[in-house]
Amino acid sequence: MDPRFTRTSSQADLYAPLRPGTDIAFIGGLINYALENNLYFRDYVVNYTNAAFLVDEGYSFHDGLFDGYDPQTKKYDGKSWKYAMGLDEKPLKDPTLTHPRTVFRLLKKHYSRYTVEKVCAITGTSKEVYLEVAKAYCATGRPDKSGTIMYAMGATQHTVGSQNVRSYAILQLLLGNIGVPGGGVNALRGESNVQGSTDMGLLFDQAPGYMALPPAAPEYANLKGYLDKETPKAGFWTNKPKFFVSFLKAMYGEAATPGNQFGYAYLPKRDPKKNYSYISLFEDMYDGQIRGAFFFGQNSAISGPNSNKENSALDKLEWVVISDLWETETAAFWKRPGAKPAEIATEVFLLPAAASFEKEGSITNSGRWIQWRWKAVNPPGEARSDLWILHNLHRRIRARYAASHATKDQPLLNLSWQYGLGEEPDIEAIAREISGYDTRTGQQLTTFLNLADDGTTVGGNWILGGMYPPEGNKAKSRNTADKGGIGSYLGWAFAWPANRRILYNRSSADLHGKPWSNDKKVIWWDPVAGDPLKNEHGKWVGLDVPDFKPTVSPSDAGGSNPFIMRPEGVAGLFSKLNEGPFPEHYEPFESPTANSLSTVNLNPVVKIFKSPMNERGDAEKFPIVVTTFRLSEHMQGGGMTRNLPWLAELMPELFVEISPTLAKARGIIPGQDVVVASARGEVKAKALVTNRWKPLMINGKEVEQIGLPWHFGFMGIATGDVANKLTPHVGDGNTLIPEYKAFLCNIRGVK
Amino acid sequence: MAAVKSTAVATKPKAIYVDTSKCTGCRGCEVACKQWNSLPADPQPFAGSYQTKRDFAPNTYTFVRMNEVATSDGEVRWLFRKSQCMHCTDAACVEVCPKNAIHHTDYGTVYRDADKCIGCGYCVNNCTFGITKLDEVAHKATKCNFCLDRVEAGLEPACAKTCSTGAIQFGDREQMLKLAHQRLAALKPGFPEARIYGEQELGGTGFIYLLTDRPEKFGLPENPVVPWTVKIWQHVVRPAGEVMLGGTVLALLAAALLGAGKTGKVDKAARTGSGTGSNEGGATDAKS
Amino acid sequence: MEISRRDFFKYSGATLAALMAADLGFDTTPAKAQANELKIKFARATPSICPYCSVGCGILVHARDGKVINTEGDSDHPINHGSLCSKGAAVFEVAHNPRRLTRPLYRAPGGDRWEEKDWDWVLDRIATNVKKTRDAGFIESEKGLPVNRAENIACLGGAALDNEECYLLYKEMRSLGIVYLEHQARV
Amino acid sequence: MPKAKAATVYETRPRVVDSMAPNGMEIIRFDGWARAAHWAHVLSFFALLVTGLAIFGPQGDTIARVFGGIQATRLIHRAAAVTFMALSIVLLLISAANNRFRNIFQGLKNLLAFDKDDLAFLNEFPKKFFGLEARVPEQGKFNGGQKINSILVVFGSIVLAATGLVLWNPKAFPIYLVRLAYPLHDGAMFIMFALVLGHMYLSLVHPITRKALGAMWHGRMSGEYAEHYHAKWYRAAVEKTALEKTDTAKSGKTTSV
Repeated sequence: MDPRFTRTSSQADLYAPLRPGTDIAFIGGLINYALENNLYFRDYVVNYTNAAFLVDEGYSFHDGLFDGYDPQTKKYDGKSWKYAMGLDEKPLKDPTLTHPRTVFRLLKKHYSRYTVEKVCAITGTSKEVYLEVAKAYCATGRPDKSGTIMYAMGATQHTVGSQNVRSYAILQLLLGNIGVPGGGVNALRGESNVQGSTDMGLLFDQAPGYMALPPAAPEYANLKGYLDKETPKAGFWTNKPKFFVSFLKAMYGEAATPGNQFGYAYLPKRDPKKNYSYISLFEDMYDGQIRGAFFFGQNSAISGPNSNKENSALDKLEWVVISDLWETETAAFWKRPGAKPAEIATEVFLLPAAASFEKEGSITNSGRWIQWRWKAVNPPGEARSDLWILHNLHRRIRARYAASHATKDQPLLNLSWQYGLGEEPDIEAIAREISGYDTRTGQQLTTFLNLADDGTTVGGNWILGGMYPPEGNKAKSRNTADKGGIGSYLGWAFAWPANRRILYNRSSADLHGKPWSNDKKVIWWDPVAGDPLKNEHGKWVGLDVPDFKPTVSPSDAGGSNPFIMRPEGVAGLFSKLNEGPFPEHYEPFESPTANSLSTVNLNPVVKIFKSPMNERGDAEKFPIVVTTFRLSEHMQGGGMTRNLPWLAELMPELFVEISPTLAKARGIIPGQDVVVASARGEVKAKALVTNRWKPLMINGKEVEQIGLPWHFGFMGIATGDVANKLTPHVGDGNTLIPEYKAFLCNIRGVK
Repeated sequence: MAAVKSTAVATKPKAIYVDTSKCTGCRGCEVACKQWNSLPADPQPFAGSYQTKRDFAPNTYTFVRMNEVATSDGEVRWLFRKSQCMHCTDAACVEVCPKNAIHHTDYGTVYRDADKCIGCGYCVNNCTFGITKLDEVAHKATKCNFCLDRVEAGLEPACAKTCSTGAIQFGDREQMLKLAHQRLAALKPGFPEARIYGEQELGGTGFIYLLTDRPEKFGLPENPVVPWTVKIWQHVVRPAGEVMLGGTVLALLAAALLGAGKTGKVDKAARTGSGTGSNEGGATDAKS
Repeated sequence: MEISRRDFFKYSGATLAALMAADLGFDTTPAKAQANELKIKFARATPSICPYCSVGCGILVHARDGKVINTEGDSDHPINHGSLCSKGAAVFEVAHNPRRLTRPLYRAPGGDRWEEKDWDWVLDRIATNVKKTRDAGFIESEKGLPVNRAENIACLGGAALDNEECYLLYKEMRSLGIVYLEHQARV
Repeated sequence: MPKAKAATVYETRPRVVDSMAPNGMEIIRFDGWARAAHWAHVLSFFALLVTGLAIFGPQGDTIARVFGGIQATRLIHRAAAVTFMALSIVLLLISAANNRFRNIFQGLKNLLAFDKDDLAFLNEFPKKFFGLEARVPEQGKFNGGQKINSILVVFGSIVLAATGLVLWNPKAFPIYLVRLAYPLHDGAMFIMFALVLGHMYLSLVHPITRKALGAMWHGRMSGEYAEHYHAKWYRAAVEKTALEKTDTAKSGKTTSV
């Protein structure tokens, strides 16, 4: 399903067009279809999800809003989004799923509003095609079938992005498609190591391993406060103290002692009231708050939303350091079309970086495989790896503070940096530190389970624990055997956590530990296996590393709780996000129509920036829906592809895909120059008139749609206008990921 | 000149099987071909569609044709076909090449030998599919040579190796045909017009296509033949010309020997004049 | 211009012989294909992973005398079994590309062009700027609680950096107190 | 032999010249322009033929080496083609201007006018050619064989030139025309080649006809040969000269070739 008929769609058995920004309606309809037609996998849903849990009486949903919404703060209090507890302080359950306040009933009631007619009116998909999709996909609810949902930024880059993905999770849980081969909710992420960079916590509120960076708030004043607040009472995350202390030991080494809470105070504490995410960062840069900036291999001038504003923000900087392989638009913002270099006082440093095969190191793909990259040749000229740049920059900055005894400089001076004395840092030492070792013996740990919270272990990133055991860096292993033929390839590289290839694979077996079906087996309970010396009477075995405590039998306590990371051990059909426990369809920030499911048009918790250059377009002036997309021949901001002749010749310049009816209406002929305008900017492109695009009937009105690739910019061989001049500075309710994929524009031919 | 071309009979016939029902037009094959053969890019302006290449060029041996085709029920189908030299058995280029620079290999493919090619362009103008191009600078005809160096080293051709959807496969010819027929049987219900192209055409081509629709929808002629002018040229005009030439020379030799007895003087007896010129020969005559 | 009969025989005989030889198609040169030498025959193949999307396809980089001479898919790799899309197949042009940056560049405030600098100069200058800016905007504590943050420096990137590089970046930037730490995962 | 100053001679009515020829008489067969045209064509034709053969087949490479490589050979082929075509046009114009155009059509008419003598010649001469007895009728200035030869040469040259131009830049012509040009060009080449071989044999080797070579060298043919092999033409020439002798006697000019 895709607003565009893409090259992948050309080989699909079934293609369903939908209006950008209506994924929740589309998937909500499938959820309803699966429930109405009893196609869900009942045993899986009852035992492995919180369907049978009863919800607190306070929960309610009416006309697009859940309970506890405060219009002033635009936030929910979420007080009653929790299970109803019995006298034994345990959640009340009704496995028969008949009680009206079971999660199952509430889910069924919530999505009963997503009838096929209503959904097709919102998404614009034809009923016949929609029913074919519903029938085909919901058929995977049988035990011996599985279906996978693959998605990319088309699902996430919306004001309801997080809930989009949540709706995939709910559908997959109802159909029993989580934890089984050929199942899952799989992101096709766009950068070679975006998974690794996210794992390493390069986000404002993160510490490596998906642990929160403490904010500046009383309850986080000290380490104990942080651990009490952040460590759940049940589930695997109860080990967080071991992971967090080991992280602090990795940060501050010798200077991290039980006495000073392992250097907890040294960690920067962000202002809880402030949001430092991508859009706010550029808003604050535009306001002059940010004086200096680093860009490591990121071309924000092209890939960031509302690029006119973001470029103007760059002008305000005192200094900026860019490390990249090419002179990108971000590096050349001071000479961008229309800029006056003389009036831009920014000091710009452009550092030549090494390419992937000109340096050593590991990267993590979307499947969590950490693979090693060997160095084939030296970088050209004086280019250096980012490792070299970071290492040598740190040593110089630290040298400047060497004489200081000020407390504000202690975080820097106490940072542990044991990567050799030479210019080239010892990358194996870094990998060992990340994976974790025992400070007493210097011995590499074999698993993150051996991490301790008493300062005796170092673990830079607990989820990579066990990647570098004593015998060597498992990221380098290249055994191509695939036991069982489900593509787990346990001997190839290392997957976090603990080399598990399919997460929550315990749910591929039933309550007795027997696979639901032979076709879909991953792990199963073998009562005979196990080491009698350790009085193990049975073990989980199979084609993948069990994502479960190996010796806990199905009948033991918690033996049938596959979702080990969640306190209740079962999956969350009902699960709290900022906009509520169930995904609800809301219209995008700029929409051609009102929300026909409720009177709430825009996601109620979305942050609206009331700052300059953030105008909001309306359907009168901008009647056409537009989505941005990527090409297989170009990559992100285009630096790595628009400078390559072989790729520049395949996609030489910016074009816009429009339907023949729209072309006729605007008098546009194929190949002609056109201007696409939104409330925030204008972009010139070539017209690609194609009948792969058709207007859709939305709530009874015909709406035209167009598509714009966003790789192009004024540098490189293949150049073109920056499509992101059009996109808004508005983001998702939870992650603030910008809404690139659905906004409004108008189009006119250029004579 | 040679009436009979020295065509090596394919002892180890290979083929590349292109399944258009799997190709997603990612054009990895275009780039891999340029990478292996070190061919520079030849940029063309945006031409109103994803397919920026309109035709082959001296440094473009292959490109993916992308045709948007409207179907009867108002939907649209996007047909992709990787196009390149077809490596025909009944190859016009092999027949017309005056320097024997293009010939069949043991694998049944058509190989253009750069050393012997003089860039005369005979193959360029007579190729059944109009694929071969002329590099006027290097005076060489250019076309896909089936990655012969890779194939001989036991490797797959670059395009077959890089194809991520498995649309392009390389192997022994009858194995590839077997795959094609299996796939055709599977596709026939959904695609009535599906067919195999290249099994029989032109005596069988090195590239075998599994087309999901009629050939012209993919930019291929329904039944390709070597141009009749090539046949006339190579199998009528040339042999006849050589025979005539040989005949003339023999006739002159015979006349010289038989006529040796005549004295140099004007033959008084035949006062009525014997004239000159054979039926083909002729005395000098100025253009009037 | 008398040409004796004998001369005539000599000349025409010679041309006849040549014609006859050509006639019968005795192609004197061998027809076997002399494919040129396999260019990667003596090269060292280094396994790497494609720098583009996050599927993580394996690429073999063939190099000889320190220069990349060929890049193609890694047939042993379980994800792509040797195949590569159009971007992966073009990695060779990342190695050989005159547009690659090879020297540190510096643009002075208000300037209209790049100046080439050496590493020592740029790293020193950046370190000076970092210290000046950090010291100017550092917030050591708030309401009596240590916060140790610098809100006037931001760091963006890098989803294309290795894990080890991301780890050093994290340690380096957090130790300076940076909270504006973001990258492509958010966009 | 005194150097004959070219007189304005009506091609079709040759003049008789006093000379020391054996029977004391010669007839002007071809004037200067005609001879110049012929020999120029011989040169460019042979250049075309030989360089063409260099391309024609694998064995041509040895020829190509003589011209400094195949590409030089192809260049020479093109240069010769240009001269060949240019010559034809230029000389056609000049000889036309010389003979005030009237003569051209007359010449062509003679060339193409086939009478019974020509046909008789065509089936008699081959026998004679191979030494058998044959009754060959009286012939005009050009016998049947020569007429056939001329036709084929003219027509062949035109086809070669036209198809050669097409082959020279194929992009400018529709593809089927280009593909047709190949067999035509080769076919015309074969015909012209055979013609030339025969023609050279008769004019250089054949014991009798080689005597007429002089006609294309210095332009004059012995009266005896003309009378014998071109009787009709010979008689016409003699009558014409007799008339002119009486005129010059009156005006006191000596007749000259």
